[in-house]
Amino acid sequence: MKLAYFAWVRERIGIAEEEVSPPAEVTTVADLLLWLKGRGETFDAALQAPEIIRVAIDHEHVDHAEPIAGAREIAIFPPMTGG
Amino acid sequence: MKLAYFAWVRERIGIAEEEVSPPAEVTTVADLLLWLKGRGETFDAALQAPEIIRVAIDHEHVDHAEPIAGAREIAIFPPMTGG
Amino acid sequence: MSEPTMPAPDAASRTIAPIITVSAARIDADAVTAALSGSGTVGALVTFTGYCRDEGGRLKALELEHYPGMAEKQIAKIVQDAARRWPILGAAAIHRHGLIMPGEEIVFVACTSAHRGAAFAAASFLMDFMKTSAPFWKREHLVDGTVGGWVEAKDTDEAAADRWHRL
Amino acid sequence: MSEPTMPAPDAASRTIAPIITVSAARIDADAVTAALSGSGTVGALVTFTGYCRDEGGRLKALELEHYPGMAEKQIAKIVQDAARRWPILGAAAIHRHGLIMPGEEIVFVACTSAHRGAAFAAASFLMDFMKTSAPFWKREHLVDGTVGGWVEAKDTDEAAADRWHRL
Repeated sequence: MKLAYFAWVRERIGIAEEEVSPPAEVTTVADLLLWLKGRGETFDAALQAPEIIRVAIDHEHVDHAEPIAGAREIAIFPPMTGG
Repeated sequence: MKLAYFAWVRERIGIAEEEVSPPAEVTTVADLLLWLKGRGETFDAALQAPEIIRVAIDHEHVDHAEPIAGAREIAIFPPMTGG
Repeated sequence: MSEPTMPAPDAASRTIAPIITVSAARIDADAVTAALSGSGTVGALVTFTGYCRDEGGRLKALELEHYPGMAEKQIAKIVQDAARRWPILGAAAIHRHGLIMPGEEIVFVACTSAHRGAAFAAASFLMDFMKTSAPFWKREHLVDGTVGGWVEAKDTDEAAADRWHRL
Repeated sequence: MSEPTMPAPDAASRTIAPIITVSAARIDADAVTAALSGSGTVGALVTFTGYCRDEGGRLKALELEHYPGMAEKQIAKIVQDAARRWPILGAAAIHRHGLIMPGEEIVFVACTSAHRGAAFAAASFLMDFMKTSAPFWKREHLVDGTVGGWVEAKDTDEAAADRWHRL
């Protein structure tokens, strides 16, 4: 699946998007964030407070309990500040 | 003092403004409306429900208990429907 | 609205120079909003435009009667009331009189503020009192050529204005 | 606002064709409002414009990052939510991205309705959700040449959006 990062999440991770294949036990958004956080310093810095991180699957906001099976694109970003 | 009439009050009375000198016992707006109502058919038709009539003294909204002493211009009109 | 609706602490010392116009001319909303914005302190602009509806094709025009002299003064008073209640940076209130065709604007109000809550609340407040305390009266001219009746004041408009007394 | 804020009875059957744009270009509010009004059924137009403030001279520009593709879809969703709640006749929601200078507009929303209550409520609703659920992020560029931090989400914006769940 494709992951896309925005704003300070993108900045801290250092890349805007990537293709990943998480292990089978990563089934929800919460699992995914925890798995990503363990991938190295930059990911740890970006995701140190996972509870404030917002996630969209295929352009729809989801909460952290959402299953990720079948997702084409998962976007990970801070609270929005538009308007 | 000058009286000015607007909208259907003006239409029913048939004039837009006039100079009047009410008798000394006419001291409040309520007194004035009652006195005007007794001045003939057109006034009676315009002021048959004095409680809904709005009044301004010298361009300021006033309630019916307001004294009229010193007024230069008293305007008498229906509830407003602008906007 | 989203920001608190309490009077601003510096309300007594704050004055704004509102744009107030009563005229038969068409309203140039774009020119008014350009005059109110672009300063670097304005973060929010809320505008309201009230249009003449055709009432399902029944209406040829609305005739707006007004009380010259008092109309401008009363609108100025409403705007100053709004400026005392919310930290608005600028305001405009423009009301037309005379014959107004369906689709044309009757009234325009605009408020600017640093944040949106005050601008929304103040614009809504201005309109509620433009409807109920500015000396204007509407009469219908019908498509069949007759002059219809005077528009009756709406209880819902009175209620809308009254709710501000409870804040 | 002044009219009841309950869902309109015919909400399920009503659809509007909103104007939704996400672009770096300046916003022509006048063209948008002209497209939304003048029909004979529209009695009320409420617009909101959000501007870039200079933050006391500290700010050179705001940089707006967005999520292309999702931004348009999420704005469309917010507009359809508003159309389900209030009897709006038309709506526009336009958000810029890229570098925006102080005094320039960032966002513009507009709602039309027969009466003012629905237009005020719907425009205010749109803005609350444009702030909290449309995927845009602001970063400050400072006058001293440095790139400042990302603007933090405000609790007051979350609270403003949350109040609509209680209606």
